[in-house]
Amino acid sequence: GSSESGGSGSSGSGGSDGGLTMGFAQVGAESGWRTANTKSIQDTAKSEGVDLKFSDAQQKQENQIKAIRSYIQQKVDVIAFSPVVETGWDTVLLEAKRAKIPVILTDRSVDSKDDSLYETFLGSDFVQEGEKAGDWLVENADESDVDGDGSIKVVELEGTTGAAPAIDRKEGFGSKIAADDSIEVVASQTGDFTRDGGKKVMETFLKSEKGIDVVYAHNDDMGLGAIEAIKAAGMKPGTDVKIITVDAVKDGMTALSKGEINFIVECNPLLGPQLMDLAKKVVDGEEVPKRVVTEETTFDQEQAAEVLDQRQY
Amino acid sequence: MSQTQTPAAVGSGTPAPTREVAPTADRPAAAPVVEMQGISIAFGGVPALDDVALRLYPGEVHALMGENGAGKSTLIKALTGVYAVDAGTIVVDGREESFTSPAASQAAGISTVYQEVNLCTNLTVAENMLLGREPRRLGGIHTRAMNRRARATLDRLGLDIDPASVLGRHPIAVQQLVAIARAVDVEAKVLILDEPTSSLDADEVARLFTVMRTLRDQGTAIVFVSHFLDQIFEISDRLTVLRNGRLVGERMVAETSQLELVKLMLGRELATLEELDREVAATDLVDRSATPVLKVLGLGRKGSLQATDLAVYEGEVVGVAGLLGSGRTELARLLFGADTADTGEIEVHGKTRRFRSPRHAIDRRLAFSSENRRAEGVIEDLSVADNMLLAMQASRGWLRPIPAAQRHALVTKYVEALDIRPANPDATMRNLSGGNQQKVLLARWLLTEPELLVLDEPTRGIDVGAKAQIQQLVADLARRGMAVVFISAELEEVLRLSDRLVVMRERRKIDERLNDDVSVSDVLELIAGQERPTPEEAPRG
Amino acid sequence: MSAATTTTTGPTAWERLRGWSPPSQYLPVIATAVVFVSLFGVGGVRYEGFATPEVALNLLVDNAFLIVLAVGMTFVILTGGIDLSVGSVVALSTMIAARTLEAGWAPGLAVAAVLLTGTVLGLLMGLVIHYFDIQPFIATLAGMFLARGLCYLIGVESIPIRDETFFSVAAASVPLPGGYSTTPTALVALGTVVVAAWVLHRTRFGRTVYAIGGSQSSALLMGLRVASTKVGVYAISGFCASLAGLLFSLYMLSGYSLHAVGMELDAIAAVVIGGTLLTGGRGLVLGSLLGVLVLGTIQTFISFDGTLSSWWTKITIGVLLLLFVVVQRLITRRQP
Amino acid sequence: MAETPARTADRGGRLALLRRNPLLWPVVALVALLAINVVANPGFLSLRMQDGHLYGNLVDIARNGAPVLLVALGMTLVIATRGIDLSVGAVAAISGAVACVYIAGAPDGGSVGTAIVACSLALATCVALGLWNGFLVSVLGIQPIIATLVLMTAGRGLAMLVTDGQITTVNNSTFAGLGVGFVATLPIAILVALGVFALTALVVRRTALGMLIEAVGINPEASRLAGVRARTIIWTVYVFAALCAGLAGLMIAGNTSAADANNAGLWIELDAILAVVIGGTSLAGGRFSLAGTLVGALFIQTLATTIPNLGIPAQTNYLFKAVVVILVCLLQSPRVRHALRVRRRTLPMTAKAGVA
Ligand SMILES: Nc1ncnc2c1ncn2[C@@H]1O[C@H](COP(=O)(O)OP(=O)(O)OP(=O)(O)O)[C@@H](O)[C@H]1O
Ligand SMILES: Nc1ncnc2c1ncn2[C@@H]1O[C@H](COP(=O)(O)OP(=O)(O)OP(=O)(O)O)[C@@H](O)[C@H]1O
Ligand SMILES: [Mg+2]
Ligand SMILES: [Mg+2]
Repeated sequence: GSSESGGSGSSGSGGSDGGLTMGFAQVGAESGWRTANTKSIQDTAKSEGVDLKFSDAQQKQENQIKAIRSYIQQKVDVIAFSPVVETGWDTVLLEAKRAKIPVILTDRSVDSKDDSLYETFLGSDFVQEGEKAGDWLVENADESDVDGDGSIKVVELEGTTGAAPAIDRKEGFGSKIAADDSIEVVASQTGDFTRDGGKKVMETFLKSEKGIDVVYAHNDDMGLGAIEAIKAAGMKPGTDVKIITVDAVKDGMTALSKGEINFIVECNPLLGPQLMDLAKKVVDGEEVPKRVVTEETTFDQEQAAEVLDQRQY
Repeated sequence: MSQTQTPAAVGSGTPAPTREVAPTADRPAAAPVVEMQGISIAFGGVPALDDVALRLYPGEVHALMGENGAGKSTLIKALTGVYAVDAGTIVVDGREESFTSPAASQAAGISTVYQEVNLCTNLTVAENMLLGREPRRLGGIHTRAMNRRARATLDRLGLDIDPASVLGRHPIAVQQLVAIARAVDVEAKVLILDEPTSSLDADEVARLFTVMRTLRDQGTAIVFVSHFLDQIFEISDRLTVLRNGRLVGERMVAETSQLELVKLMLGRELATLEELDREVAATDLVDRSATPVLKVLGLGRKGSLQATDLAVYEGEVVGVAGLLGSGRTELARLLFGADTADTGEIEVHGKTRRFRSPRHAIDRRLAFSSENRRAEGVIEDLSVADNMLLAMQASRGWLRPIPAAQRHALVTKYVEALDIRPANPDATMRNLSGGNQQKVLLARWLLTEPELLVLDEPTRGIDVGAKAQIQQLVADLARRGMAVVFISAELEEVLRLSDRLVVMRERRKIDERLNDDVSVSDVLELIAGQERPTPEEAPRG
Repeated sequence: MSAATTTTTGPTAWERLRGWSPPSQYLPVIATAVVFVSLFGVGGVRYEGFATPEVALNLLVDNAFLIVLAVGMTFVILTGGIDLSVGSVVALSTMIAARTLEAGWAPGLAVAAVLLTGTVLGLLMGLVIHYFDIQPFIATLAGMFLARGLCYLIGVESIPIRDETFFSVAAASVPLPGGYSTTPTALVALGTVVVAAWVLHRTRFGRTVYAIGGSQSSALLMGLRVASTKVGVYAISGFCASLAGLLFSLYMLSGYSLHAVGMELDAIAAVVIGGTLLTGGRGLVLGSLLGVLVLGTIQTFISFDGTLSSWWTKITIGVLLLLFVVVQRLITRRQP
Repeated sequence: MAETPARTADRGGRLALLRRNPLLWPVVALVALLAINVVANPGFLSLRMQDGHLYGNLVDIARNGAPVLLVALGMTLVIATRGIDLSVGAVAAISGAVACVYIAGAPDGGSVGTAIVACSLALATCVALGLWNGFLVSVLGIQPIIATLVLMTAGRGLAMLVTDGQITTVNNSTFAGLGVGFVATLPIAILVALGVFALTALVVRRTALGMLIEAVGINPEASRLAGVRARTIIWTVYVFAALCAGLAGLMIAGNTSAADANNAGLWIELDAILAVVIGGTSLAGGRFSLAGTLVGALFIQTLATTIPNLGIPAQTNYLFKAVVVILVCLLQSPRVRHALRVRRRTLPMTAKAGVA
């Protein structure tokens, strides 16, 4: 039910040089992934002649709401944002709808009963990412049992407590490994998506759990932290302990190609081109699918070595 | 005046025999309104009060006497619930009380002005006077009524202060008067004034006494603490003397001589005082043809001091007299670089200097002891030794700490020389009585071996014995060649000590003369002659 | 002739105006107001549609919770204390509101539960601070951890608020003359400011707050009710934090344990920008209101500009905060 | 094991002295925390040697606590002058960012020389930042919380500006050594932190600096009038705090061989302030205790280690922290101590009364 809202009514202050004005409310700049995402959007906007109003919410939902309300007042043509959390967007999206400004969600979705509040959601499928990680582990179960005791003990480094990617990646991963009785998550704790957090949590895991076979980290940064902890404990990451992560940022890919990580599920931050494309369609009143999943792949160690040079972020 | 009771035995530690009669003949038999018995308080094991008694009768002014640190303020705080007593009973109006807070004692009709002015400088004068009992209207404070009431009380004390002005903008003396006004404003059974006159001038003291007399005649019991013996004898009916935290005696004022009282307080003959009386300022010894230690030309600062000239010579004591707010403090601060001057020049030993901060002045061997001991003098949480050595250490620089042995020697020397009590260099400065704090501060400056010492009210709030010691010290220092600028509200003291006299009024110097037999009334005439600015009053060279 | 009369009357009026100087305690607030207005003016010149009543009204709407928070913080800071727990209490309030509403409580009951929790938390901190002589910074830091911990106990995921009443209040708009409109939350915030100003200036409690800030020992010796007042301001701050939490719930329509992280710093900054001294005893709630509006204007500024990289946002806020504090400091420096 | 009465009496006196020692409760709390850990995990205190390196929980606590200790050292002196420095976390981030960006851009990114230049550059930047804070506080007279709030806000932005928003990874073993390296069986981080601690203690207590700092903290105006260079001293402590924070930032960056502008040293200022307060230094300024800060920092880190070690769910760690912090502070509160002492003193007091 998105057909009418993108009509010509909203393009009043539209592009002077043919381009359109987009308000984008970013979550923040909390990780390498996020900055790559920001850069992609800004660069694409520039090259496509889109007048981009960008704001950084510093991980605070209220800042995002303020920014969106300000975009509504500025009468931009389209609003895009990556919600900090899933809930609590109904009123502000309703305001946007009343002002006839179409909204595109990127990267993360909102939890609203009324899906007419936004035009489309462009982003990765976090559950699927978790599933890909789980699938790989189930497939490679035999090699992953590094201590050969027949059971595969997994420790999980979770993302920020309550964040959608953390919840979904855990869920997806859990659903897949349930298929194999020998795989068991023996400990799981939040590392806040940071290297330091990953390292500290891994240090305690290494002390409190015996015979860890696999680390599953919700992002590369925590995985890289875990590598440091494993090295500090005198073990060899990727060999003595298998490591699976999500994201595929450059540092992660480098570690993967060096054999310190075993498998990475990609989560593509370069949403700029797809976003601008969608935005133009939406403003022109074209029909767009309600859900656009980012094209993403997975990497094992050989694949990483091949693509490493082309990785920009 | 016929008296009905016998004075307590001199020197004995026992309190006077109990009696049921009020002190003055024209107000017969009445029960005491306050009766404290066997009061003991110790701070960290050190007794400050030991078995002390105090009785107050309605309609008397009762002086509480004693040297610095004798325990006067502590006794008062025990009565008003600031300190809990370790032993003893307090009976107010026939009921035994144990106040747990000043609020409780206030509710019981005891109104107090504590020694250190305890008001809120961020609030207005009227608010300070009426905090906690503001007039209200429609459930809210009625500001206009509050200002009116404050104005009325201030008028009673003869004070011309805007009740709506912020207290902090007034000098400390005005603040003290406001504190008194606050205490007087309530119709209290007992009014306690702990050194209320220490920063007041004669005029203000007179007005305060008028109010005290009125209140006394209305039946209020008044406790009065002061180190000015004249004031004690002028206003009080009866007195209680403390020494070293013990009760020495309870006397009728009319039956006690000054000398006797001093003996009671000190527990010894007052040799020093008498000696000092013989001390005549050695005016002739000062060589005024030499280069002055310090010379200022046209020193001034907008809003606080008009351009002033002054020269101080080696071995000379220059006394500065003037009314409250006449600019004496401002002059001292400008001399020392505590404030920066807008105009004028400073020469030290004939060389032009600029003092942009006190440190520059200290480098040129100047020293300045501020009148505001608490805010600008003591470092409360540091030890006596650290406080004493602070200026010396600061001028040596942090990299050269004073060696422990030297430290010890210096501190011991000054603790002894100035008779600082407790004689413990490690005692925390906060716990010293006001007078002893002042002595530590003096020691701080003497340790820097200054050539010019600027003393702003160095004897404020100090007992007779200590005051004599300090005066003696100033005289000695001058004799040994130190130049001293001596500021005091007490004219006699200024006249006694100074070789030369500077008189200030309305923030400028109005007179300067050699002190050869200048009398108090001469000076009073000079500083009080505001009403008739006739030509003959113009400043003279 | 007429020219002569104008010249004689003119200067006197001008002179009176020039000679008039506001009471010193209002100077910082006036400075804040001046900066606020000039910020707004600069925005109006630079960006189209900036200096409009809508944007100004929006400032109130977008910052209603922060205004209430800053009001509570003003009480605490006026006594010379500080309350670091308010951000966490806001988060806790959203969690309690969301969870109780989810569990089917009546909205009134949920509101009461939120306000009670906040006030009691504040009260507890006040008691600890006063009776155990623990420094406010530390006691409220512990309070901050405690409230955050309670949030996690309630739930780690964000909980949507779908209650009809909340929803309709959140979406409601109050018409104003001239065709403008605002929200109930903004009115609640303004109401809080008015009530707080009245309490601070027209009640004994309020004057005691100032007295304690001026000198606690003096207030004690003057026989004022220091204990109850000191505990009271933390209870008030707790109450305001939970009220702000409710406004925040209405703004976000969700409860989340990571809401309002660091919001206490925003509140403190607003209070200080409003001219209240952190050492206590001086300041006005009106200043805090203006302080919040200044912070809000800065944000609006940045989103109207819309070209700043994410790090420039932080730097800009820092620089503006700095400019602000320095300018205000210079304006008020001449005062004693 | 019979003891002579004299010796027992002597011991009693020493006990009383101990009881009055301000370090008593922090140390007791630290020991208690360690004891709890031992109960939960009997091997907690064990140390082992591997490849000439010392490993074990205690070593980890000290190593992970090193940045907090460093920051807290600087914070102690700032707090002693009545100030507070909220910007240390941001300064740590900037320091790490500057070092990592320099190393990443250097032609020979792995060499010792590069690491040294990078660290010097980072520390020089921190000195500049400290000068800035000190300028705001001591010259412009802006309240410390606000003055440092400016850099706290802008600092992370600056760090991101330096790293261009990326997490900058480096590959330099010398640099990483600051965080993870070992010298003479002990982690370098511990040695550096203890070294700074010892040096600070020496400079502060063997010269007059400590006393002057306290004087300025207790009564700035009186100190100024006594000729103390109050402004210079205040300025210096902010520079020192920034320098310590910078060193901590280098450690944090070395620990993961990466500069994370957003998360490095996040909320470390709060931990540092807690450490200072637990160590018995009053936030009101004045007297300070560096040894207390050391104990406080170790306590904070042990607490952080204890929570996962006890298997307490991560959700409740804030609650745990709140309760422990309040408990420790209560034990230290003069009021509570007084109450405890009064109860103990009742007996001798009545005895004295009986004699009198
Ligand atoms: N809070 C305190 N802690 C420890 N010792 C104290 C405290 N207050 C007072 N003392 C000590 O108790 C003694 C009595 O002090 P008090 O202030 O009562 O003297 P005073 O007679 O009022 O002297 P002054 O004339 O100088 O004001 C002094 O030795 C002082 O050092
Ligand atoms: N009655 C008053 N009302 C308001 N301000 C006053 C009053 N008297 C003095 N002042 C202020 O006092 C300052 C000058 O007084 P200063 O302290 O130099 O006088 P002083 O002669 O040293 O008096 P003191 O006896 O207090 O030492 C001026 O700045 C003036 O504003
Ligand atoms: Mg006294
Ligand atoms: Mg004076």
